[in-house]
Formats: sequence, structure tokens, C-alpha cells
Amino acid sequence: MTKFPVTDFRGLLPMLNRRQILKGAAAVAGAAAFDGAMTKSYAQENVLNVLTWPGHGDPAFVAPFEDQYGVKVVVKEYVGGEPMLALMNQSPPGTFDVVLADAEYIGMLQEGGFIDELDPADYPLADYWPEFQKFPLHWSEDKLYSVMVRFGYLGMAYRTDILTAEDVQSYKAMWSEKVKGKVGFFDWYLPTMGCLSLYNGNKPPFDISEGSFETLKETLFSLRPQTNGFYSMADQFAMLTNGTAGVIPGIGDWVVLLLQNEGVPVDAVVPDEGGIQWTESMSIVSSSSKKDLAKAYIQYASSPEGQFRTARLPAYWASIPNKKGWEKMIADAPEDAKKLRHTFDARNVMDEYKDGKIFIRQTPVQQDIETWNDAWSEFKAM
Amino acid sequence: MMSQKHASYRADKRRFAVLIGAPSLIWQLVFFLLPLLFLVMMTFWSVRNFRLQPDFTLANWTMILNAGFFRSAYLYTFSISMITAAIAAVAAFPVAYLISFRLSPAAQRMLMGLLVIPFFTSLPVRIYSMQIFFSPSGLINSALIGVGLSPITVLNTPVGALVGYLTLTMPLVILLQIFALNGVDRQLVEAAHNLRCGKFRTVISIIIPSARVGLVISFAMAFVFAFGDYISPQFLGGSNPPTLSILMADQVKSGNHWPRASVVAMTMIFTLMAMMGLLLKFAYGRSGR
Amino acid sequence: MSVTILELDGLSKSFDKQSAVSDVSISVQKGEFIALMGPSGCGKTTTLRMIAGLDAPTEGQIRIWGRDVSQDAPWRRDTPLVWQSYALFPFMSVRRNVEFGLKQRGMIAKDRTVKADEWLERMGIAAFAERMPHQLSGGQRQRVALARALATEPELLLLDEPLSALDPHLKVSMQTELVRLHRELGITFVCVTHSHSEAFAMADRVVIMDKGTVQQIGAPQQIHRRADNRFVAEFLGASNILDVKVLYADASGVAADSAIGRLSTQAPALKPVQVGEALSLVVAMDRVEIARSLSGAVNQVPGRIAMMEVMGASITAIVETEGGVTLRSQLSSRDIESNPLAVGDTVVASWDPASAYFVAH
Amino acid sequence: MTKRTGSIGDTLTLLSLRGWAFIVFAFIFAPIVSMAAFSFNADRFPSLPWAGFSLTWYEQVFADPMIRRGLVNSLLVALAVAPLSTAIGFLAAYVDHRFQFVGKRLYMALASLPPTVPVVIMGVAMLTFQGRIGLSGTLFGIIAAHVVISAPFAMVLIRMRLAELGPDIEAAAWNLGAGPWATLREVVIPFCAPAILASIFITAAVSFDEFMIAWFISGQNETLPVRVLALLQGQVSPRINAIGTLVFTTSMLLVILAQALAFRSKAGRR
Repeated sequence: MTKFPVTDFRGLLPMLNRRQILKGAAAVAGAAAFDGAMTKSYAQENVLNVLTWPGHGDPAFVAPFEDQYGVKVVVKEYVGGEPMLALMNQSPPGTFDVVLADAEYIGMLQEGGFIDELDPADYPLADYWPEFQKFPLHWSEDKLYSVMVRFGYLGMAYRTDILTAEDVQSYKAMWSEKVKGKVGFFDWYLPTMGCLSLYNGNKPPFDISEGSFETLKETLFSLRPQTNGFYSMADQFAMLTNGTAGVIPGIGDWVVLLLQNEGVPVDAVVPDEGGIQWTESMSIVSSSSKKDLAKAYIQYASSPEGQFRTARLPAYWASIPNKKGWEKMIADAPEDAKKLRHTFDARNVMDEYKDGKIFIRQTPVQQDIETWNDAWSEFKAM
Repeated sequence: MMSQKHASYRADKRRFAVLIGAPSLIWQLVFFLLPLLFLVMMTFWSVRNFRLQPDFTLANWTMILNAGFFRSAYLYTFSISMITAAIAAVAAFPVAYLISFRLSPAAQRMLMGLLVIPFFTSLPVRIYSMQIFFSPSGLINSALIGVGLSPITVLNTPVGALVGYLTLTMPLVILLQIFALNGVDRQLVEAAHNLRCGKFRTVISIIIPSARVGLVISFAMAFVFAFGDYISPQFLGGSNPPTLSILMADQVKSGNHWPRASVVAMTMIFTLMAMMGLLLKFAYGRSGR
Repeated sequence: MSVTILELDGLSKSFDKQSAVSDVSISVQKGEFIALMGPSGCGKTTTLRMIAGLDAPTEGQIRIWGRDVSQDAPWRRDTPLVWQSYALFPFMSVRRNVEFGLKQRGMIAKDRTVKADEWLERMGIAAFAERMPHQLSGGQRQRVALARALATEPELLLLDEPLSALDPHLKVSMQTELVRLHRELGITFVCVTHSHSEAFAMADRVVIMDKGTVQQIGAPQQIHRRADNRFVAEFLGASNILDVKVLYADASGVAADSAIGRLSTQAPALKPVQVGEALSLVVAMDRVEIARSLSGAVNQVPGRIAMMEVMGASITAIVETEGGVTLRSQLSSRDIESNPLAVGDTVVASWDPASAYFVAH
Repeated sequence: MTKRTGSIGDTLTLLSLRGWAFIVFAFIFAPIVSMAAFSFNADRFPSLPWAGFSLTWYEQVFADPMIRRGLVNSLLVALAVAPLSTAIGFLAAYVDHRFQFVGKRLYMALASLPPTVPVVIMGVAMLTFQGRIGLSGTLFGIIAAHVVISAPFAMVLIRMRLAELGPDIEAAAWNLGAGPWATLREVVIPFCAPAILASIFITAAVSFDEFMIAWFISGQNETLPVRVLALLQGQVSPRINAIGTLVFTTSMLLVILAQALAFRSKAGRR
């Protein structure tokens, strides 16, 4: 034989002698002790555990709270309301202190006994825009269960170099030749199907009859030839940036504001058929053992300072319901206030609300969640 | 007295064997088999208001097995995994052959060392990098446009998923093929040359048959890994269309429907077991002559 | 005065219903050098492994100093084995290999080293104490294996084909060395081998086995002079074996008929024979003489020299007789000098009736 | 003569083989190289052309408490998984090597099959099961799952080494008075040392890179790969490249260090 072939991985990892192994083991043991000390601190009392959409654990938002209370905010991120419910269901009691959820899931959390009733007096609801002071989805039998932190509108986001502002006045733009194979979808049935329901003329979009639902499915399925793909949250940013996607329904400012800052030619629009409002709201988890801290956290998030910071979360921007927060933004970051249209002297985000074009996003009323989701699965697999 | 001692030696031997054998058995029973059995049981449970309820219903099975989206996802997943395994096996073979038969031991060692590197890097990050490569404004398309060709759409298509599957499986397939080829008796090859069998014919008629078991195993592993991967079809295929693993995740998302996800999982496990059985039978079957 | 150290009593062993050893009884005296010999698969190694406790007997007893050890764990016996493969621990230095048995007996490190070095010195490999086994030659490994087995100073040493892996020239010197070692130590050696020359050169007594059973036990000369049965005679390979039929028998001898005529032996024939019985007649090759012409004595067989095989100092003449049977005669080169022979010569082969004997077919 | 023409053809074959190998290696390594390159790119959403050199993403990685925590969790898990799965894999390999018994095929199937079950399924199964017994969300839950999938790797590595242990070596140890435990300790384990060491590395790497099962069951105790996945799904950021590059260089440094130490010790022994 002229060669000595290597027949397994071990040839690549020559043996160490015993002294080196012992040395290595000692180093490892030392590191373990150090790490043990580090992780221990997270399990201690001064930690606030928050279940939330991605990005809300960013120091840009939590740092002032952590400094003030001498605690650490530890977040667990999820994408989509159903995974959030699953996590709440599956985690042992006491895992989370605060949950940030979309308004349409607050009712389910409350029915499931996952969240506590709140005292409205604890929170600056009086400073909120009147429309949000008694936001229906947050109240059950006149009891408050959640406090809105952020919101935004969902219509379409599009590449301005592919579609024009006129094109996107209607959801019809998605069927245009210009975006054949370039219609992307956020991989969650609720916002997309909501927007298409509006396009079909259903108002409100989620409370529809069986017949309208069948039509909605047909509308959805007719988009299949236009489809580019089904994106994770982050993929939406990437696909709009690199031009793979020309238009994405069911999303809005929260995606495009950041991209515009980076110079990407994108914009978001609420078409004539209307748009959907999304909200992020905070509640205190019933099984929490740190409810005072949880309350303080929600108070911070709804305060002008917290509002100002959460509006410009590095992960994605959003509108805020607290007028005092608007004032602080106008004073401290007028440019950003303009981008977010949080100004009092020009047409602002609340005007669209007042126009009656905006419908609150909710889970299906007349059908099961599964029915809608199965239609979505069917659409994806077509 | 005698028999007592006799018994004690036997008992010692048995105790030794049991103590040696127990850790693996117990660990895999408790943390592997039990969860899987639990998953089987859960396929018969029902879900009400986002809550799992112990039950005995075949509804999940009938629903999934009859669902058009399940069937198309199954067909797609199966065929793209086969295509992946075939491409990986064919593309890897010349490389494995070169490394095993034509390079110096030092070069062989170095290249195998290189092939181990991907195992030390995060797959999601590698897949994410591929996204950048194949995006419309990425390197590949810039190059294509640069030489006057039209750009290609790879992202969010089955081809994109394929790129991801190959990223995942290629290093493994090449390594397994090298192991298989290194096990081929070199004297056999020399004997073939001695009998004036050309290099190419030697590869076809001597080397591939001798290394068949290893080559089939490398194919089987590529299939197994592609069949179960979630990252590639999600991030490069844009779940367009979705695979079974994505379908599983979707079922979980859809109203916390773990039972349906478990049904999908079962179909995947059955498929993999059947495939492995068939391939291994093919690999070992004819060598019994 | 001889004392029995090891007794095998009706020992049997079967693997998966296949009998490997059946009903073997041997009794070994203290200080004896015993060789177990036979073709491969005859059960000699299994017998040795049972003595060491590595295989458990299906039936029968193994007694050491009269105590039944057949159900003792191998590590509870004091029966070190020198392995055919040497079985040196590849990741331990020579010295640590030799120390291994001592360590298991709880000897402290310092004493172990002293003892191991003594044995390495004695085996002439002290210079290699720090080496790893793979850095040694075959002969050196053999010595390490011996030192390792002897370091615990056993009373009984088992050797499994100790010379088979050595070069021919090393074999001879190692053979001498084993004999010297045996004499000096005065302990009992039980050695398995398939080579008669080794067994006959070293052992006090030889046990010949076939198909799991003992065929003959005896001192080398005794076995050589008189095999107990046809298998032994054939296995030793140094005899002419002729098929005969007894014509008559009395106290002084037996006459028998064969393909090459009437042959006779002088008493004692090994066991009583019956007239008309078909037997094998065994004549050692070195007892067959070759003459140029008939002389009128008994057992004279005329023939032609078909071939001359030269083997060192001895030459074997192969005589083709008229009856179609070939006879082999082993001659010394001196015999040839005084009586030159060539292929094709017409000769007469003969032997002394007292040197031939009968065995069963 | 024929030999000569043959060698020209052979040179061509060799050339095309090398060319193809180059393409395949480029395909395998392009993502790794680009990961490293983009970790220094100033743009937030990575695209060409290159927007300038920046260390921002590394600064952010080191400043991000969630990433730090993920790293610590990953290290803790890998530190526990490597010895545990190596020990369990070693014992299973030894059972295969040493014992014959009824049901051995089943035993070995149980010990070697877990890596062939898709990680998505493992994740779902583990979460539902561990959720029931209160293990999900704990570091031990992740460790338990990672041992399940990495022990078979250890088993295979060590089994290959055991196959090289001559049939007489263990018997020789018994013959010299060492009982089964002493033989295991003083003969089998030292003999397997290289494979044991390799499997400690490999199982640590398997655990350190595993993201799917951990994604399902980690709960609040996210490991680093889970954090990467969350970043990847939630908010694209070149921090991913920076983390990837850091993890990669650390792993590689460890392997190279191990090699270097081994070479030095070899040289010193001469």
C-alpha cells in the first residue's frame, strides 16, 4: 500500500497526554464555577421575566427601568399570537411576570386565567388618545386586563421602484404583472387574510359568514401564482431590502420605517379598502411572584419616557398611544416624530383612525382559528 | 459452599453487565423513547380552546391524512429530499474519490480537516449567508449580470431550499464517502489495473461496488437530514411550498395543535424508518452473495 | 517424589452445542513441563483457557493443589498465561506492563518497580523498560510477555503457542531459553503447541489431542517409540503406516499379511491381537534400512528409489515397492556416504521385527 | 507507449477532478467566509456592495446581555453534555463490544438511533414530554435532550476504537488478577483515551451548535444558537454574523490548540 488513508475523525484529533487533560479539566471546572455564579444571578429575585414579541428586551428600552429598580429584565421572544399562547400554556407557573401580547389575545389569556385584573388608576390612561382610553379588547365586564404600549396599521409594504403610490391605492396591486412572483407574505394567517377580507369588502374583516369565508379563500388562493414566499419576521426586512419581494400585504410602518432609515426604497400604505390595526399590550401574569415589579414595568412602559423609547425600538418602530409620549418625542427627536407622523400640527396617524379606514385585528369570530389556519396551510402548500 | 461461590461469580458478572448497560438504556428510555411514545399517544388527543385534552380520537389522523396540503407537502418533502441525496451523492463522489485515491496523505488529512469545519459553525448562520449570496442583488446575480446573463431567482423557490439542503449535507456526504472509499482494498484496485482495467472502468466496476455499503449510507444520511430539516426550507425556500417540518410548526402555531403536529411527526418517522430499512437492505442485501 | 499440582478431571466444553473438548483428564506434577499438542481445532487451546478460567467448562473439574477452581473467576486464579499474540497492553511502557499483575495484588509502587526491573534484568530486556510495546521486536515482546507472567511468581505458568509468532532462528534460541527458565525456576509449565519438534524438545511429557479428546500422554521418547493409535502415528508423521491383516499371533510375535507381502513383528505387540483382525503396522522411518539385495531376513521389501528428500543432515529415501506401497527410510548423510543411493536404483527395504508395532485402524 | 498516452488522459482527469473539488469546496465554504466578511460590514441589512468596515456588530454582541446569557447557557450545557454523553456513549459501546444477550439489537438501536430522528420532531416530543414532568425551560432539560442526540456520536467513535482492542487484551488483564472494574479502569479506558477525548470535543460541538430542540424546550434559558435563531427570525442584524464568527473562531481555536498541544507533547517525548 502506498497511502495511509485516514479512516475516521480520530486521526484528526491526536491524543493529548494525561497532564494536559488534567490541566484542561481544571480550566473547564474554573470556568464552570464562574459561569455558575453568573447564571445564578438571573434566577434571583431581582429579575423580571417578560414574554414578548422580538426586540422588546433591547437595552434601549429596558435599561432605564433596570437602572431605576436595580433589576434585570429577561425576555423570552415569540412570533405570532398562537406560539405565545402555547408558551403560556406550557411553561411552569411563575416563569413569566409580564406578558406582551396583541390585543386580540388578551381575551383568551383572561379566559384562560393567565392574567390579572388591573387597576386603571395605576396607569396614565388619561394621557392616552381618547380612542385608546377604553380600548374594547382590553376590557372584560368593565374590568381592565391589559395596557396598550404600541400600535400600528397593517396594509401593504412595497418597493417604490417597482410599484407606484397610485398602484397601491388598492390591494388589487398584488395581482399586477409588475409583482408576478414578487408578492411576499408574512407567515401568519391573521394579518394577510384580514387585509384580503377588507379587499373583499367585509367590514369588519374578521367577523364574516361562511359564504364570505369561502370567497376569502378563493381570493387568497388566486394569489398563489403571484407568490414569492412565506417569510419569518426578519425575512420581510431582508426580502424587501434585496428586492426579492415587491409587495407584502398585512404589514406596515413597523417594517418600512427602519428600512427607509437605511435608504431602502420602500414605503407602506393603508389602501382605500382599509387597514388593520395591531396593538401590543402588557398584562401581569397571574402566577407571577413579583407583581409589584411587573406593575412598575407596565407603568414605565406607558409613561412618556417609556413610550418615547419603545416607539423607536431598534428592532422595529411603532406608534404609541400616549399623547405625553408624543410630546416628548416632538421635543427630543423631532425628526423621528415626523417619520412616525406623531405630530399635532399636520396629518398624523390618528387621522387615519378617525377616517374609519382602520379595523382592529382580532381572531376569527364565526370560524375557528384552525379553520383559518388550515386555509393558510392549504394556500402555502398549493 | 461450592455452589454458593459459583453463584456469586455469576452474580458478579451479571451485576457488572447490568451496571455497564443501564446508563445508556435508562437515559435513552426516559429522555428519548418515552417522549416519542408520548408523541404517539398525543396523536389521539384533542384540543379545546388552546388546551390539550387527553382523549382517544382518530380525528387528527383522518384530518391530516386527508388534507390536501399534507399530501402535497409530503410529496414535495419526499421528492426534494431524494433529489438532495442524489445530487449530494453524485456531486460528492468525484471529490471523495480525488481525496481518497489521488491525493497525498497530508493533503487528504488537511482536506478532511477542512470538511469538519462546517460542523463547528452554526447552520442557521450559514443558511442566512446563502440568502445574501442568492439575493437579486447578491454576488451570484451580480456576477451573472456582469457577464451578460440574466439573473436567476433562487430564494423562496424549491431550488433555494435545495441550496440549503446541500449546504447542510455536502460536508457530511463527502466525509462518509471518503471513509467508504478508504475502506476499499487497494490491492483489489491494483489487481484491476494489473488486469488492464482502465482507471474509469476500475471506478465503476471495482471501487463503487466495493464501497457500496458506505456510499448507500452516505445517500441515506443525506436523505434523513434533508427530510427533517426546518431551516433550509424556511429561510431559503421561503416555505414555498412548505415541507413537513414546516407543516409541523404550522400545526403547533394553529391553535396549539400539538396532536396534529404529532401525526405529521409520525408520518415522518415511518417514512424515515422505511427508507433506512430499504436502503440498508439494498446496501447489504446483494453483498451476501 | 512427585506431587500433583494440577488435575483436569473429565473436562468437557461445548460452544453452541458444538463440542470443543470432551472428557479430558490429565494430571500434572509439580515442576513438570507439559506440552499440549495436536492439530488446530483439537481443543488444546480451549483446555488451556479453561485452566486460566477464560472459558468455563461445561462438565468436569479443574483442581489446583486439590482444590476445585473450575468456577473461580479468572482474576481469582494464579495461572498467568503467555499469549500467542503476547497481548501486551499497548499504551503502557514495558515496565508498567510487567508491574500490572503486581499492582492488582496490591503491591506498592516502589516495590513493584524493583520487582519489575528484576524480571526485566533476568529476561535481558532491562534496557527497554521505558519503551512502548510497539517499539519492540517480536523476540523482545515475547520476553516482556514472559516477564509479565512470571513477575507474580506463580507456581503454574500457561503458555499458548509461545514460539509460533517468532522467526525460525529466534524460535530455536527461545526454545532453549524456555527450557533453561523452566529448570531454573522449578515451576510447572503447561504449554500449548502444534509443533512436535517444539513439544518434544522442551516437554517432560506430551499430551496429544485430537477432536477434543486426549489421544496419548507420555514422555516424548515413549510416544515416539510407540504411538497409541494410528492418529498419533500419523500426526507425528515420522513413521510408515501399513494396512495389514493378522495371519497368526503367539507369545513371541505376530505375522501379518499386507500389500507388500508377509510382515512380522516380535513381541510385545502393543495389545493382544486376533487372527484375521485388520490393523495398521507402524514402522518408524529411521528404523527402515536399505540394502542392495535380499538377505533372507524377515520384513524385506524390494522396490525402486523414487525420490531422495534432503532435509539438513538427514535424507529420506522414498522407496516404491512392487505392491504399490511407498516406504520411507530416513538415513543419515553418513549412511549415504557409505552406501551411495540414487533415484531409480533397485533396492530392498527392511526393518527389525522388534521395532514395528500394531495399532488399530 | 500505452502508458504514456494513458498518463496524459489521466492528467486531464486529475485536473477536472481538482476543478470540481474546488467548486464543491467553494460552495461549502462560501457561507462561512461571507459570514466572517459581513460581520465587519457597516450596513445593517447585509447586501452588496460592501458599505465599509465596522466593529459595531461585535460591540453590540458583547454589550447584549441576552447574547451573553445565551453564551453562558450554551457553555454550561456543553460542559455538562460532553462528559455525560461521552460516558453514556462509552458504556453503550462497551456493552456492544463485550456482551452478547437477548435483545441486544434493540438495545443498540435505542443507543444509536436518536440522531436519525429529525430534530423538529425531537423538539416537539421533548417539549410536550418535558413540559409534563416540569423539566422544560430548565438547563437540565436541554442537557437531557442534548445527551440523547450526542451520546450516539460518542458511542460510534468509541466503538470504532474498541474494535481495535485485541480480543486478548482484556483477558490478559483478568489473567493477571484484574477484575472487570479494574480492567475497565486500567486497560479499556486508557486504551480508548484518544476516542474518548475526540468524543468529548465532538459531543460538545454537537451540543454547542444544536438549535432546534433547544429552541423548543429552552424557555427562558435560551442557548446561544437559539438566540441566533431568534435574531434571525425576529430582527435581522449583522450581529448574527458577528456571533457566528465568534463561535466559529472559538471552536476552531480549541481544535487547533488541541492539535498544537498534541504535537508539542509528541515532540517532547522523543
